[in-house]
Amino acid sequence: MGVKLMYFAWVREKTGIGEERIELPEGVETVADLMRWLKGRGPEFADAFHRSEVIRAAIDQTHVRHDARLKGASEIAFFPPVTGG
Amino acid sequence: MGVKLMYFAWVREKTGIGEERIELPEGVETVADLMRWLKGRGPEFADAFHRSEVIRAAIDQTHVRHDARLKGASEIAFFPPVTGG
Amino acid sequence: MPVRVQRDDFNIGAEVKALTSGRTDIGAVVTFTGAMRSDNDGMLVTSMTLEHYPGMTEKELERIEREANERWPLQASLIVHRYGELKPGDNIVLVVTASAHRHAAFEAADFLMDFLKTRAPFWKKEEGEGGTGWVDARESDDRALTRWRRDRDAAE
Amino acid sequence: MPVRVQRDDFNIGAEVKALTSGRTDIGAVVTFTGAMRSDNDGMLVTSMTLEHYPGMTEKELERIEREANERWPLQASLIVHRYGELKPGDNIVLVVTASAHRHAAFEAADFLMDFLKTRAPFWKKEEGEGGTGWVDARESDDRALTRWRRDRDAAE
Repeated sequence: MGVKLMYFAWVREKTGIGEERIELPEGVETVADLMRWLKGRGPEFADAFHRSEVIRAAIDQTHVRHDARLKGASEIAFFPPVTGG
Repeated sequence: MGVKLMYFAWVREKTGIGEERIELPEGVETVADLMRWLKGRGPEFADAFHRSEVIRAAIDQTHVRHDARLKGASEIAFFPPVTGG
Repeated sequence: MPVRVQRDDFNIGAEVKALTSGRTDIGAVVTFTGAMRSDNDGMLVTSMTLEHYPGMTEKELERIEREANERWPLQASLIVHRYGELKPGDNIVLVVTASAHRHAAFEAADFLMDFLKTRAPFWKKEEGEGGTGWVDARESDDRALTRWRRDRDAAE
Repeated sequence: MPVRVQRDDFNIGAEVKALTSGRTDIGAVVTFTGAMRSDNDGMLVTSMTLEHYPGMTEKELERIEREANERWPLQASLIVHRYGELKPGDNIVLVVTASAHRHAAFEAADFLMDFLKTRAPFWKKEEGEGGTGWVDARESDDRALTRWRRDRDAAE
């Protein structure tokens, strides 16, 4: 069944997609692992995740750090620092 | 022409009057002097100014301390600590 | 930067609209509304009469508002205070501050309320379970003022 | 303690009325309204689009509101945040806090805004003189959070 990935704001614009469903590849255990893997998927993803240190992540709609483990996740989101309010 | 004296809240209720016009007696130079003099005007005023240390004063609609001088005043007001808002 | 002292109620939405309508330089609006509670230290209060010192009240509110405008870059501000007889749930006071940024608006509104509470010549008389009597000033209101001392600001 | 995420504008007066109407236990109501300014660091902004993360936005706002209610004795609170296209002068966000006393209402509203700014998943894209682009997060918003650290509260 895999996981749902979501992209927002300029991460979405650069990847060119808002959401997709993937199977987590072998060895991808943390948010940082996943961003490294996404970077290798083509020029759009390479550009989107180029400065991956500024990108924020959420697992199942809760903010997490880059060292958070993906096990059990059903929805993983990537986005820039928030600017609401 | 003298000065206008005004009383508010429980000071007004105790003196029994809201405002009056008087001539400042000889030797009454500060707010504290005036309160001492008012105390001697009868039982109502003695009661109103009994705890004169808690009473606040204003000269010409500006808060003043008890050692403020009355010279040039045209309106002197006495009232309890304020409780608005 | 108006102040108003009135018997009638006020409408928060209408007041904010009047201050901000058509303006695109305001990023933050803070309102404070003080209302009458039916409870005073566990005693039921059924009505309240607010007395004030006409003339001085307006002057003092204007002074406080001027001071807030000197301390913070406000695009607009407003103080409305009621007097006369009030019932539990009734509005008592409205303070509105508008600024480009939120911290100025928050701090200025907080400041206006602290100073209004200790300087504007209003007195509350309550009627209820505990009888009828003038409300005592709160020491905590005097203490709140020390938060705004200039020397403290400078030290921070 | 509701939160709402909506395209439509809100009415401050109506929201406050809905929260406080018929209640006599509320002594203080603070509202914060954030609005769109036409100026961003000296550049004219003509429109803005607010994107958000449906689902997570509501969850995050509820978490922030729950935390405010744990820290301060609030009688009521509300967060309304808009998304979609906005023009200068348009409302963006409304926060309302109601308490028996004023300091709780002020602090809780200030807290809600600080946390909302750094945690609620909204992103602003501006269009104007400077072209079209995503608004950068402000470091000052992150710094503002340190005001609410629990250990600091304990030390005071």
